[in-house]
Amino acid sequence: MFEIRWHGRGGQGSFTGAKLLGVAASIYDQQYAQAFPSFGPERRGAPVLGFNRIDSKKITDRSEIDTCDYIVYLDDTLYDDVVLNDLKNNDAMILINTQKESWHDRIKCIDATQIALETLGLPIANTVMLGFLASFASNAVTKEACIEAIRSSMKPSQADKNIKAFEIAFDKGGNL
Amino acid sequence: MFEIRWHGRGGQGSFTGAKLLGVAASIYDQQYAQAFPSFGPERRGAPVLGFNRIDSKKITDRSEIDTCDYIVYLDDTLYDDVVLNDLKNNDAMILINTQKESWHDRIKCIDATQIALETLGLPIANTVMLGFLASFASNAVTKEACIEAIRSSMKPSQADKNIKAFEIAFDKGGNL
Amino acid sequence: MSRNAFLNGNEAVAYGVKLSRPNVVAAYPITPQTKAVEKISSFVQNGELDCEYMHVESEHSAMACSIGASSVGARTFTATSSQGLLYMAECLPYASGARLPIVMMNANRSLATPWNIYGDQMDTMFLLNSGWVQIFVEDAQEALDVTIQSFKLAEDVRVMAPVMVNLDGFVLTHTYEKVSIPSQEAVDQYLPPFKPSAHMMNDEEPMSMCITAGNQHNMEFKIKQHQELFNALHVFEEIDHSFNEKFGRSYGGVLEGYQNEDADYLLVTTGSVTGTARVVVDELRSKGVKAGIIKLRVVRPFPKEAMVRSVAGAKAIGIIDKNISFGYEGTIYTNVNSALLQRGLNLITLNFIGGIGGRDITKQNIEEMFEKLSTVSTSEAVDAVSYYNVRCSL
Amino acid sequence: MSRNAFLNGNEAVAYGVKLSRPNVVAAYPITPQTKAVEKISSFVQNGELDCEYMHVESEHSAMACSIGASSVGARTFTATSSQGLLYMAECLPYASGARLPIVMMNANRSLATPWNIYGDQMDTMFLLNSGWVQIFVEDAQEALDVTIQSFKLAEDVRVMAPVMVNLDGFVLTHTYEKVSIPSQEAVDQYLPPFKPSAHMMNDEEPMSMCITAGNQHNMEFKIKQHQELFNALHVFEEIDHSFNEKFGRSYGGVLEGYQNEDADYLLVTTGSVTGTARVVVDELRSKGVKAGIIKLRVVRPFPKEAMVRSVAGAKAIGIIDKNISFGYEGTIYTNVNSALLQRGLNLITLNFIGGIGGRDITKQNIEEMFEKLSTVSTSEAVDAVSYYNVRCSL
Amino acid sequence: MSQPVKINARTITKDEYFYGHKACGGCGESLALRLALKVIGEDAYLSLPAGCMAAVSFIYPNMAFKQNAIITPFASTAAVATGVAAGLKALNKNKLSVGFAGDGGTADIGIQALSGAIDRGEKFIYICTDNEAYMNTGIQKSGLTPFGASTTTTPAGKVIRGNVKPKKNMFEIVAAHGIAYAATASVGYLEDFMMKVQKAKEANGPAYIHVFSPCPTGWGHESDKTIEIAKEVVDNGLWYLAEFENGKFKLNKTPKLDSDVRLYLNAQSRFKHLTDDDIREIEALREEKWERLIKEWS
Amino acid sequence: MSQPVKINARTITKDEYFYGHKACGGCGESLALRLALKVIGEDAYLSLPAGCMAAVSFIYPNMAFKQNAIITPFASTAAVATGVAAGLKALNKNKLSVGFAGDGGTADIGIQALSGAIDRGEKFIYICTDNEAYMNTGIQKSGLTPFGASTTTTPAGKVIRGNVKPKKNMFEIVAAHGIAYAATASVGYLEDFMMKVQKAKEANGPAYIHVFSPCPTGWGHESDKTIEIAKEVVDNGLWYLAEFENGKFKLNKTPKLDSDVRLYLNAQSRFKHLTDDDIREIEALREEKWERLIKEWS
Amino acid sequence: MKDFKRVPVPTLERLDQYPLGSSCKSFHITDMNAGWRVFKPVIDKDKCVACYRCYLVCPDGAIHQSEDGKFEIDYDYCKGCGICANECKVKVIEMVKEAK
Amino acid sequence: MKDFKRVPVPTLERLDQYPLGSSCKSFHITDMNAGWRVFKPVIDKDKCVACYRCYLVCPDGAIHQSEDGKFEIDYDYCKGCGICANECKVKVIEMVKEAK
Ligand SMILES: Cc1ncc(C[n+]2csc(CCOP(=O)(O)OP(=O)(O)O)c2C)c(N)n1
Ligand SMILES: Cc1ncc(C[n+]2csc(CCOP(=O)(O)OP(=O)(O)O)c2C)c(N)n1
Ligand code: SF4
Ligand code: SF4
Ligand code: SF4
Ligand code: SF4
Ligand code: SF4
Ligand code: SF4
Ligand SMILES: [Mg+2]
Ligand SMILES: [Mg+2]
Repeated sequence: MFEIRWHGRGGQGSFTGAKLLGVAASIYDQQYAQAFPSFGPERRGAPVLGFNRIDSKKITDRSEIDTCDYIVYLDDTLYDDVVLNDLKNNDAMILINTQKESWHDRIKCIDATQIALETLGLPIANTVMLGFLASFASNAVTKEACIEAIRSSMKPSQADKNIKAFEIAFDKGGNL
Repeated sequence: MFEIRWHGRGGQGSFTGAKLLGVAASIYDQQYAQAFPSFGPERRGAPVLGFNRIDSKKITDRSEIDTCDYIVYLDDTLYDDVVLNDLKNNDAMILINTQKESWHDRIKCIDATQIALETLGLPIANTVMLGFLASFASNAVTKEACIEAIRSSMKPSQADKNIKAFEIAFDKGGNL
Repeated sequence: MSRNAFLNGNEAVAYGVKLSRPNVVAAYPITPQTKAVEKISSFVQNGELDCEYMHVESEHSAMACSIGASSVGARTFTATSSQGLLYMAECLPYASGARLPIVMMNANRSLATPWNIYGDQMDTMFLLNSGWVQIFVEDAQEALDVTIQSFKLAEDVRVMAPVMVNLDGFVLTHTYEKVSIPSQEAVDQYLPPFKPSAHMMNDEEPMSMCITAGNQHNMEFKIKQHQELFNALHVFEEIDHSFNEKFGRSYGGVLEGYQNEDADYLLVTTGSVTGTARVVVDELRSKGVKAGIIKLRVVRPFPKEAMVRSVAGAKAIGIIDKNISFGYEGTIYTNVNSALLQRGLNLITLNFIGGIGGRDITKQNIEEMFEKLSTVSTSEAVDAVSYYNVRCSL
Repeated sequence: MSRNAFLNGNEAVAYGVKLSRPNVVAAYPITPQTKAVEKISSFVQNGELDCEYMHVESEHSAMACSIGASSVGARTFTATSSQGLLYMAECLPYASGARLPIVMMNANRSLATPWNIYGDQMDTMFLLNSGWVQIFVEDAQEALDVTIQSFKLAEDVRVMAPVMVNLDGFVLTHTYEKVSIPSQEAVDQYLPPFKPSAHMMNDEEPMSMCITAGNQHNMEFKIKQHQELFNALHVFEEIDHSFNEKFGRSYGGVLEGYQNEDADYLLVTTGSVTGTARVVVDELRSKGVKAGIIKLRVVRPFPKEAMVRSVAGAKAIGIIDKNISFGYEGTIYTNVNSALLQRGLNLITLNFIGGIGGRDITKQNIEEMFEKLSTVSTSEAVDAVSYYNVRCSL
Repeated sequence: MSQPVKINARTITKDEYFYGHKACGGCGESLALRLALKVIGEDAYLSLPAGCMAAVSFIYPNMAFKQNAIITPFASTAAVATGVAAGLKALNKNKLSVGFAGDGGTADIGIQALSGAIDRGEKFIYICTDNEAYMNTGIQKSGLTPFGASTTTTPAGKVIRGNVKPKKNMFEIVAAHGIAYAATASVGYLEDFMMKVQKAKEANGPAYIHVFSPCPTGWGHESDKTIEIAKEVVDNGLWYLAEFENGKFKLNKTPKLDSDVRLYLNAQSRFKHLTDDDIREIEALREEKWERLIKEWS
Repeated sequence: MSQPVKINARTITKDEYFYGHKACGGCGESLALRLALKVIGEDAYLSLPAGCMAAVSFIYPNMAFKQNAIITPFASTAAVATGVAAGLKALNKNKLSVGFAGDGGTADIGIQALSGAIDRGEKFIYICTDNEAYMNTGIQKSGLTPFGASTTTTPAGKVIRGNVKPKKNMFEIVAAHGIAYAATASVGYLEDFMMKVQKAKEANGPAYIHVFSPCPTGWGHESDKTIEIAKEVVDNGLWYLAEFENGKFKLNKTPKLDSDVRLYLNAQSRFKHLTDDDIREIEALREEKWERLIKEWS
Repeated sequence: MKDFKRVPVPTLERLDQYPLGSSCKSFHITDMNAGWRVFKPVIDKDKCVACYRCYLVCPDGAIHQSEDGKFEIDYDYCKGCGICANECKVKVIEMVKEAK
Repeated sequence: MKDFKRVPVPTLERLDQYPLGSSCKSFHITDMNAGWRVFKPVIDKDKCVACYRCYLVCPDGAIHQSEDGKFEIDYDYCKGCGICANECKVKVIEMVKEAK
């Protein structure tokens, strides 16, 4: 079972990232997945969370996710070093959208906003971060499934651009 | 325990009669009494019932009253011979406001409307029937208590007339 | 000095309210509660009671106005019944969560559909989870006394919870009997003006009320409310004592046992049917049958310990329910059974459902119940739930 | 042909509704139900579902409109949650007394005050006396399937009662998972259009509905409703079978036992917590602990016989309540205890209260519950009610 | 709109659709219902909330309506009626849904459902039978109880003498919703009332009629004076006959504003405590109202 | 009424009474609240129903109001507010009770309590912050959602494209109650709004203000355009500034009725699906409305 | 013309004889209201001018026109309110005291 | 002028430390909103003409006039909506991208 947490800000599409991952794993990889948001009274701009569980067996666990295999940040201003404690094991890692270089061996960095701006023309980095994640989490989800998930969730013109963004990030991750 | 039923028509004041009797027995005779109406969706003009229980001991029974010591009719058009079956014992009796003569040994008749018109100027016969009842039911309530009850429940001018009406009927009953 | 008057249950409550000097009354008319609010408004229009009487446009607003008034520390009363009680349902846990000491009279009446204005207890039983203290009274005197006591109970710092006083529709609300009305001075001594609690809105330290508590905090708020509601049990016992000292009337606290000490067969009753059952128990006792009654006065908080203690010696208990939880059984039956199971009491309990939609429960019915209890104690092959005074074959 | 989709519980219900082809949908938005009605309205605005969608101004009207629509024989759906459910409370026994086969989704959510939008089951438990069939589902697939089944159940001539489908707020309503969506053809075969019942208003023989039945008749109407509601138990079992035959999914009827056959320690669960408990039971079983689950699917009518049968062999049972009846205990606990007492089952039962106001119930919590059950079976000195995942000392 | 047939006692159906009910003798509401139903016809589906008319007409096993009819929750006349309409529409039945409610059920507890139903814009008719108090429960003040009237919750007491609030203006509130058709009426002018019901039937959307309906029991007048009183109140201008159509108001009848309101008030015991000052206030309110009405609506 | 002080940014108190709330950046409602409270003052008792403003301001343990404040049941703003007023009065406290509710909480589920409260006639202020949908629950259609707008329950679908119903006329509905003071306002004209709040404060009975309050999240406009949009909607006549005082209506501002409504509509994604026909319909509705307003109110 | 027949009170000996739900056939009239009257209206048919007024104004619909054009009262349902008598312009309806 | 002090989050170790009822002191501000911003407004104080406009229009009340008459932003509570910058007639407020 893989457990993943997404950090973003209301309006940034982090939960869409989690949903795409869920679609990829469950519908196109024929596995099982959950995707669920955190939800609070704070409004657009406030920090929000999204979660995934992925497994080859049916998932019935409905409790909250504490420790994770992957933690994804769509916005580096949200990051705080204490989350390193939330990682499950030695393979687990944190993926951050930032212009900075990694400052910890469990942290992988990518300037996803830049990639998004270049490929989509918008600073919406969720598909980029999905690509980056997929490059590491190959046991959890396949690249192909992610691409199918993106394709099935958007208008074709949008999908093409997002798949491109996804692939750039996927390759970046593979080369780290 | 005395159990009494009043028959009238919505608007004729039969339940006021029952209340006066209750006040008399419980407040002025220092006994215990209940007075309760029947209540239905039918409107003014429709037949209604009122009930009394009177006892020297505290009354806790809350069930309906089936058989009675006295049954009082404020309007003879409501009377039907089957109610003879609702009388408790040989002392029990039915008191009817009517111009007719009694047609049964358990039935006592009085032209209460006539008395009311003469004394009150109105065809409201409840205090008359109370007087008639009190003349028979001396074990249940005293004449004095009834008079006090009437006095305490009305404006003095009204009370005087009603007491007069009461007394005429009380005397009529005593002379039967 | 107290004085006697011939009052029905509605009027008795109205006198209890008047003597308690509420600051605000907000109520909406509904049969069979109307005479209570009519009497109160006549007190107000006659200048005998100095309070804000709000002619609201619905029961939801009756309770919402009560919440508003109580939240600034005003002593607040309202009254309703049946459809009205359910129409304000949303506001009931609202008020109890806010710990507002509102007192409400409920005239127990059947729920539509079919429509019916007569008394049964389905309305109140619908609301057992509302966080309100729920008290049932047996006669007009108890209605008056408990109304006064309810303000004291609701406003006690250990309780600080809304209280519902339940009167059986018609059988209590419309039946006149002799009632002793205490003097205003005595009640003023017994129930001084309410000193608003610090959690209410006030000028000195402004408060935010009926706030949000997310999943980080909510559970603790609710457990606190739950645990403190239990205080109503012993505070009500205290109040029963202090009221008795002052006014010379005691009702036995959260429940009253009648001939229960040595009873083999016990009936658990709520409200007015208790009185009828007393008559039957007296008769049975005179015939040597060891029958008794547990009159359950407080249904929430549920007096589990007192109940278990009072019935422990019996051979069989019958629970009279003037309600049905559709698709299960009478609600008080369920509640009592749970208490017994938890204490490992191996008692036989039977559910006697009657009085639905105003159907009479006769003395003969109650005799039959005791009869059934005495047979079941030797045979187990009976149906747990039975109905009384049904007019057709089932 | 069915197809897989990644849906949350709200959307799953919306698909279930669409496939059931209701004639009228009347609903009012409230978190966490909104996505269900939004999805349904998008089906309507896109022409994918041909029905009258009523934008009502409140939940009381949502249910009143549903009553109106259903009373002329229209297949009718509505959805609500929490405050909304209580705001329509008056209309619930109204509809059930009228025997209207309305289907309603309820997103289980905490009740104010304090306000809280997260899931617990206090809202539904408030309404156990409403005469509605109350079903809890565990995941999005079950939510979709039970929505379709609910129309079949509600409209069955033996039942003819409104049905409430309960989904834990957020945990089910907002969690996406893989769901198989049946084809419209298959559902059309399984659930043909509703043939209005003769007791509804119609052109051939005009009817008067929601009438008055005085104290002469009312009790019999209510007993009839009560007795016939019990039919929902076996009809739901039938439906579970026929659905399984058609769609290949069964959920076990009124309750599902999981590892319960030989279990020493059983947990009674409702809704989503069942899934988490399954994980724990699997673990415990792998360690040799005989743990099991009774997933209570239908809470009204209460499956007394099935419950008693399923737990009879256990040493101790724990009942998880995501609700508190303030001043007593968890409501399901009360209900289960009553069943056990009536059957003379001398079992130890404990009440595990958790998940209030959206508080997580963790796997460790559930382990602790089983742990507690295994100790209590040898010792009686425990408190019957305990709370899980509380963030302060009590 | 089709060419209007003159509607009167001779042209309406001879069939009765409301019979054997248990209303008080001389009940104005029951007369309004009886005649409205004759205009509306046998096919309509009726919704009535709790209130006198429902209470006296659905007493199992004695059903007084010929049409399909349903009692609604007290707050829900318009919601149930539009639910019925939606159901009928969805089932492709071209029938009319009609709600009848009292003043309390309309102006107080039912106003939200009514407002929502009008706002949804689907066709139905709503008729408010206004007897100026909660009669079914025993004459309590409603939002439509007029200034001065004594009711059981606004008795003529020692410090407050009767109801101190004026009547809520339901007709204009409804009109402000931009309703397709609205009208006021009185059982004192029955042909006018029936004509308005006919217009409501033909309206292209929600329609509302507010009909003044004396209640001998609640108002304390002789049961044979119902019509007289309902006519007098229009003639003296304490009530008015008006319509709202195509977004415009229209007055149907000009009263005698100098007439003595005592003729009306003294016939009813609910006004018997009024002082000369109170009566002057009532006359002042009348004057104020008509000044505005005449200016704005004629 | 006392001599009105000119109310503007310089004369209002510098104290903040609404701070640290969790509304979206650029939220029009929160601006309306903030400024209204500065006029109303520190002493008032506030009642807010469920809705964005309550949701973002009472999140334990973070309380954003300085005043006494209570969240009310969603349907109950005016009932709780008048209950508060009655309680304060009974306790001899001379304080002001003020209700704030959204469009949904006012025109839909709260209209009954509001109607009842106005009818009771006791002094309190009610401010409706109108963002034209149920925002707190995620942008569902309310009775005040304008024609054409796409919401989550009236999405721009294939057969029904957005909301097909016009906006309910709350201002006139409230005025028809004969309220002491009512006004419309917009956060595009803040001084006007504050002046009206001051008038409401001085009114001799219930007062109602309906303030147009853009919602960047729900309307899909940039968060910095809130005021611009709220000004444009007044300037182009799709919304209006008016008052109802002493029983009379008064227009405060005449719009440019020939202006292009696209400037307003195109700034918001909720209107992006509108066709030219839709826009013509919106313009036609504007024309129709103003014809009446100018005729009747000026 | 009253197109209904009074029907007998239903037999209710078993639960299944009770209605399903809270429903009943419409116009299911089992009852009379005759007993409500204290006075009863009597039309002097000879003087009646058949103006329809009494028929129109009766809240109980208890007056109908018979074959011969004259107006008749259904005393099973007339409550004796007196409106017809009061409204008859030619004053040919008299209210007479009921007697048993 | 903001006359409040941010208060610490209350200690909640025992049930009796929780509020009675669903109440809390008003203006009990425990939180900041700084983290919500993506852009932050920066006032060029030298060019500011102290017109009060930005202060008036800020939905968060995050702008106040300081002693020297100039306008200042409380960045603990500014959400970066940009209204102030958009409404400043002399355009002296600039929105600058936040950086961690
Ligand atoms: C929710 C609810 N509250 C109160 C009642 C009680 N009730 C029934 S009818 C009625 C009065 C009806 O008054 P109105 O609408 O004016 O009709 P009328 O009886 O005068 O014809 C009341 C208060 C109820 N049935 N339901
Ligand atoms: C009885 C009830 N029904 C539904 C809700 C859910 N609800 C809470 S706020 C809200 C929408 C509020 O909309 P509006 O009044 O316009 O205020 P806004 O959020 O737009 O400021 C809804 C539907 C509720 N809290 N209570
Ligand atoms: S009380 Fe009035 S409205 Fe009700 S039935 Fe009698 S006369 Fe008609
Ligand atoms: S959603 Fe709209 S109304 Fe709600 S806080 Fe955000 S901007 Fe304000
Ligand atoms: S007396 Fe009344 S009920 Fe009888 S016929 Fe005349 S109008 Fe009708
Ligand atoms: S009102 Fe008189 S004249 Fe006219 S039909 Fe009736 S009885 Fe004849
Ligand atoms: S950016 Fe927005 S929140 Fe920040 S100071 Fe400017 S107006 Fe206020
Ligand atoms: S709006 Fe601009 S000029 Fe005016 S005070 Fe603010 S920064 Fe200064
Ligand atoms: Mg009325
Ligand atoms: Mg809104």
